[in-house]
Amino acid sequence: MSTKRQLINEQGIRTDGRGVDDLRPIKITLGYLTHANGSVLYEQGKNKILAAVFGPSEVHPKHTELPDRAILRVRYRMAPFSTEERKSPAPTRREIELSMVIRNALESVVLTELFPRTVIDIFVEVLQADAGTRVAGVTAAALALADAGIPMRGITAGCAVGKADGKIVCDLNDIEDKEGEADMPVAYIPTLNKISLLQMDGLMTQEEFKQALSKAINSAMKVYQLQVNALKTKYIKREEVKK
Amino acid sequence: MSTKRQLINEQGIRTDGRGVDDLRPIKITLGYLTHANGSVLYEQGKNKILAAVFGPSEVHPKHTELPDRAILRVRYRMAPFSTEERKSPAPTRREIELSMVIRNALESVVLTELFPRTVIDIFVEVLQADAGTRVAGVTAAALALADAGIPMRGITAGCAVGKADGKIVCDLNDIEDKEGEADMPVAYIPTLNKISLLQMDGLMTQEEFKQALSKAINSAMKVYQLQVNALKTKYIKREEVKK
Amino acid sequence: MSTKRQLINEQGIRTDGRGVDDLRPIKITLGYLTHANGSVLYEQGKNKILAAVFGPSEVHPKHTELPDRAILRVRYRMAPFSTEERKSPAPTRREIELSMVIRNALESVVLTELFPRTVIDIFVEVLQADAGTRVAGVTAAALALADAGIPMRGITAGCAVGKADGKIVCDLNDIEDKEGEADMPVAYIPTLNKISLLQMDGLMTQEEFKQALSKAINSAMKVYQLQVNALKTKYIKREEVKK
Amino acid sequence: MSITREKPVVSKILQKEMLELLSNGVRIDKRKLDEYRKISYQTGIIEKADGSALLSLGETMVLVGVKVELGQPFGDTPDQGVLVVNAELLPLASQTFEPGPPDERAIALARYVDRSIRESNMVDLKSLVIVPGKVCYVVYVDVYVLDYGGNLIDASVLAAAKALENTKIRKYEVDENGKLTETENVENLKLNDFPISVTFGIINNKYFVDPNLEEEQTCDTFLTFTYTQTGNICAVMKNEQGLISPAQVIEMMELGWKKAKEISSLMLGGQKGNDQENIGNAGS
Amino acid sequence: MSITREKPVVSKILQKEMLELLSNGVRIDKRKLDEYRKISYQTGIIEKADGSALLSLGETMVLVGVKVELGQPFGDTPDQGVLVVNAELLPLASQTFEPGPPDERAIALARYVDRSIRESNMVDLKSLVIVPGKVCYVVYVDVYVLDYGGNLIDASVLAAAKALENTKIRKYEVDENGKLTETENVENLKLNDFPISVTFGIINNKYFVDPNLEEEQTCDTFLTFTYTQTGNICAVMKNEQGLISPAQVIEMMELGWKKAKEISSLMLGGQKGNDQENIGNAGS
Amino acid sequence: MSITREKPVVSKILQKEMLELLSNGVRIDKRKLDEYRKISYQTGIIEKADGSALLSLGETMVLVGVKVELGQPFGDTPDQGVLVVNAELLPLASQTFEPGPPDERAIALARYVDRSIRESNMVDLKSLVIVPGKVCYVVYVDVYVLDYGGNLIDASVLAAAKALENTKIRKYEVDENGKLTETENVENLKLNDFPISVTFGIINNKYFVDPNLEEEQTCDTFLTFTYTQTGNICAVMKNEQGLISPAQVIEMMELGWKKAKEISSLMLGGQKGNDQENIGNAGS
Repeated sequence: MSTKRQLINEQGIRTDGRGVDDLRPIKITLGYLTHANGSVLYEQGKNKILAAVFGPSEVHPKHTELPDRAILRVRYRMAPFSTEERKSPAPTRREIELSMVIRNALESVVLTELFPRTVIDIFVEVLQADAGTRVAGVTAAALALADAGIPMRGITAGCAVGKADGKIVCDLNDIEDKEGEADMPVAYIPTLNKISLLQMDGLMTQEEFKQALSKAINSAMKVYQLQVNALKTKYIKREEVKK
Repeated sequence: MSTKRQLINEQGIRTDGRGVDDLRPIKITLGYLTHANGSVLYEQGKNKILAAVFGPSEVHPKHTELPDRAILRVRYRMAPFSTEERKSPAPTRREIELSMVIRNALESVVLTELFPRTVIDIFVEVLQADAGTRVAGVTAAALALADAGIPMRGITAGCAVGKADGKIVCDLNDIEDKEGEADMPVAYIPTLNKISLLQMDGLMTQEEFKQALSKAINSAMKVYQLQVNALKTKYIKREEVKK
Repeated sequence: MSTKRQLINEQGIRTDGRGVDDLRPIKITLGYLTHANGSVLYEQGKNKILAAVFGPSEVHPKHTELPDRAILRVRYRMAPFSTEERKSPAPTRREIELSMVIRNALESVVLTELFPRTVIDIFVEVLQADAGTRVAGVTAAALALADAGIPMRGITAGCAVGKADGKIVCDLNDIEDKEGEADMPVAYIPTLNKISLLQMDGLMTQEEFKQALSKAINSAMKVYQLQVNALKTKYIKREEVKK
Repeated sequence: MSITREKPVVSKILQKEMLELLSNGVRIDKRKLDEYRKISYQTGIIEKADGSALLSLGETMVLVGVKVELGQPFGDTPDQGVLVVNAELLPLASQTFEPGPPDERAIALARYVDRSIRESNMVDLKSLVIVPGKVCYVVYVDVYVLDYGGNLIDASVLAAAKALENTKIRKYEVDENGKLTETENVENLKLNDFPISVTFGIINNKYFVDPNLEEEQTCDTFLTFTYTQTGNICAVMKNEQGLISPAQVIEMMELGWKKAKEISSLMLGGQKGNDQENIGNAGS
Repeated sequence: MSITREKPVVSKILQKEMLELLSNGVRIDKRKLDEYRKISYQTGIIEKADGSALLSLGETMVLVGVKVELGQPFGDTPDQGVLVVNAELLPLASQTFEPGPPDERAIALARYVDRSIRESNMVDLKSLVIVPGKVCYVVYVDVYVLDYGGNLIDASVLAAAKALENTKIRKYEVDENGKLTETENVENLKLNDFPISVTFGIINNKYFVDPNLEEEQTCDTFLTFTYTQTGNICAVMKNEQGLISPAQVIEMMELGWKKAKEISSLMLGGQKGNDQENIGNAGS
Repeated sequence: MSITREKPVVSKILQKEMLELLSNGVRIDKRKLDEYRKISYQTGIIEKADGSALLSLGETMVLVGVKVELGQPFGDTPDQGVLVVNAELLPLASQTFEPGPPDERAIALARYVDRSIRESNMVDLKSLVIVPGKVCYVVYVDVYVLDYGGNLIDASVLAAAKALENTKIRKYEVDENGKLTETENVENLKLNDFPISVTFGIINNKYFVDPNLEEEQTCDTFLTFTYTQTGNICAVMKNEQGLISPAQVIEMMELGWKKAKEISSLMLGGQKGNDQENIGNAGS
């Protein structure tokens, strides 16, 4: 990563007008799909992530089931039209890695032990990509799981932080991701004070890493508030319908 | 499709000397192979289609069998040397589509309910391609099924019609297929008066479409007569051998 | 194969200083790996072949097991960095053929009937290739099987012979393999006086073929002595440890 | 290999009800036999695509993104650009869609959308050549099925056509040495037509338009016509395994054109200068 | 991974009978130990191929099509054309052949046919260069196994050789700037030899030529020699899992040459000016 | 699809013992919580590679081979060479590794090694351009896991770095027309740094460095830091499914740097003019 243009001006304002700690606008549309058991369209900046959940369902082939808990199957994919250059529809190594990284982030929060011998399918489709899609994907998957009524130890909120023009900034946009000095996606469960996904690439001093982790957690808290509000609103609506 | 040269002359004669309603010469060699349960070499113009049938057989893997009927497995392939330019041996999207289209055409005529929990394999190998291979493939598959003694509701006869130099013509040859204005493959079961395969691409008025459908059925009737003759001849020969 | 430079000089000395019947230096390191049931690093000239054996183990999927004996699974692969030009990691047709050729060579010597319904896995990894890797692979696999304690009818020893500058030479090196007139890999079980692998390509008269076969067997005998010594040494060491 | 798939189980009671209603000319969702579900669409929602449209047809939802890149014309058509259509039946659209590379259903869908666009001459392929035989635009049409509620073909053809209508291409200047320079100018794709597809479901010799999911699982077979704006037919496909009588094919062709005109006025109605949501109902 | 395959079941009674007959020097189909089944062939039957041959050997039938295209020489052989051999064990040839990409048996077959042609120097690869290092003919040999009645190797090698003999190539003119122009001239491929392969089946230390299907399913192992017209050996392969004694290898090599000469006179007999059916019997 | 894998069974007794020992600050193999197993390496053992290193870390053994070829820079970085990292979990390294193309674990490993090398700026990619935008060196780093005894990441990062340090590239001369001529000169790759990765295993909120196989099978999760020589962090990855508290992340980051300095002095100690075996122990 090499800095090519100014990413933060003298007033501390970023290319898209945000301050260093500001998140991009987030929009959550729960129940976006009709046929999935749970679904959400999650928008953060220009990111458009569609996540959906099926299950718990019977496992095929049978021998992959586990006697004491549900297995998770996670697929993360980017649409061919989601990026500046068209992406080939064949899965890339990055998509295979991120499918695993997202599954790992969710395994410990889903109460899989309640559904032995079943599978829970989680699909994360990036319809438009604008940096931070893996953590946006975890955020969206957590919402889709909640929408599907799958019990979890807590709601996972993801946000990336990074380094641009030597400063730690929250929720990188596409330019900052490409031209900044470091990218650090984090997924966090506020009610447990635990991290379920942590990656970093780029260059940071140890001091910067500490600061980045702290800012990532603050950002995740903000995302979490929006998740909770969206779920509450839907729950209240349902309750009202029942009356 | 754009017309580049004259396909039908002033006397209504096509590039290969046929009139607009004439079929190309057809040759049927039943029992062409030794090891298949039923087989045929079907030649129509320069088309050389080898079709063979195995089964009903046990299904592997077991879980794909159906409790109330046989499943069909159909593979349509073109030999690398069957076309002007060598075709790569890897299956193309066209071959995958046509395998399905041929299977769909046969599913309703094979009495699959007589053979629950079994599979009937149908292989259509295009050794030389000269337009209309999918319907020639259905015609050949129907003969191979009959040769294998698989009970059917009726014999399926296929033929393509199309539009060349603005006229509806029967049994397109390669040049007409490439340079004509429309191609319409049809498979028809005369004894049921039913269509089991119908596709069209190109441009036709609705009036032309009606005319084309009617000519397709007439052409299929001619193919059907040849199928019946071939099957009778073989049956009579067998009977004579028995005496 | 066309001769481009002198491979054997007037004194009968080859490019690497050997006489026509000499083998390259051989080094056998049994038990090279910790986790495999049997393993060996086999070096012959610049060849570095790592072979390892797992099993007999349970078979997955179940339906591939045999009721009366163990099945063998053999994989021969060349590392991307093992050859002059980098080899793509995807398996080549040559690697697929040689996996089968090596399995065929081992099937008749392993006492598979002692282990019905199990699988024995044999992996041959060419870390550096220097001609004759398939027979070095068989030699190494036989050692790994012995190291794993799998009972065999005899120890298989492999060696290639070939033709260079019109002479039959033993244990071709890389230059002789590429520029010589013929290559003939042979695997031989001295205690049974039987051949389990035999291939040849190039041009030989029938007389030369006879001579080549005889030289191949002599070379295999030399390899066999080294195999037996290595196994004895390890066995004695084990016995000493027991005391 | 194309292999018989097990049909999804539809309850016998529902099936019986469906057939009884049909014989009275009514459908389980109260629609008439010739009535489409509600069609609505939004265009331009994927900013990173050169064109896009999200279309819903009842509970079916399809997103089509178009990307335009530079490439080389095919050897046999040096004076034409290239059109590539791909379709993905996303596993989140239905539990019956498997993850993995496009299966025969996805391939057949993509190839039918391709034929509808190509044979209607919708996209003016000749206008996509920059240097004949050397450089041209390659138009990638990616059909993304997001929600599967029956009648994917009509939803996909309409969404693809709408996305192409929404597509902008960047213009290039070519100097005398054949060197390309990107300009700031963007233009709409040059279009000649707007294909409309109409799909029929057929059960027990009864036919009706726009089958929904439950109808689709019960139908014997399907027949789709694609019409140009002038009423020509540019593509036809019978789908699935059942049989159809020739007479009914012609009836459907005629009824299809009636429906195509209705859909067409809906699809083309709000086009000019409006990339926003556009909701209509071709039914009744 | 190469994995042990279950052998097809041959009835114990048949197997016992086969072995008893063999020990008396006779075979289940009444042939002598050194007798081939009937060989017949037709060439030029695939008009769209540049060369083709359909060959049957008993109940085995192999179709080979040759296509010649323009391509680039390999970097290490700039002065040679390119030869590519591919084999397909079509699933309609035998219920034991699975549909799908070529498995290890098909690959080994293709590679043995390749070696037989290449090492015999049959095709004059140097004559296939048009512009050294830049343009050459690429000769694709596609071996299509239509019916599997045992001894695929001999049938495939012979059919491939016969198809190459039948192959015509279109000539090109190269101007001083290296530009190619297609001419109307076609020529035969330039050939230097005609390889003949002879396969032995071995059971209980007994060997015989040209195993049929039932023999093949019973054999311990197989050994194939390919001979040039002058009696040199250009390829050898032991197949399947059994063992052979060195002395028997030499016996088979010598008997093989005797049979190769017989097959050769059959294969080359009716060649000149005759692309029609040509039936012969190399047996007895 | 990424699918939950069944964890290898570790006996309950062993697991219980492991946890009891850990709560006393000891490990089942007697190591301290911050103690690495023995690290030893050999470089240059694959003569046909342009660089190589065989590294063992306890019972884990990784061979890395580097090949340098000519290729083309990527369009968006015309002034940089290309680095490609691939990893193979060889099935002979562990019965839990399946033969076949790299699975998600192998891909994640390769991508982490790639990030460690790339983000540390170890390889000076700008020095690998020969003709900007046209020709550059492509450096292939193939990580071959030979024996799997836990902590593949650290072993792979260290072996890859050591192999790159061992790598020689052949120099080319470029004339004014941009034509390349190979020279006899070989040079070392130009390196800017030497990344060191440190992996922690975490069980029941206890963490320790360099998990061995049994520990790895019992751990809740893992965290890896890669450090540059000056103590910057250039890559981080949490692996597997468990959770970590933010405070512990920072503790591990700090302890990791302490260990990285120890490993670094071992890895760089015997470098100059010595391509032979080099055994050391970063533990204690």
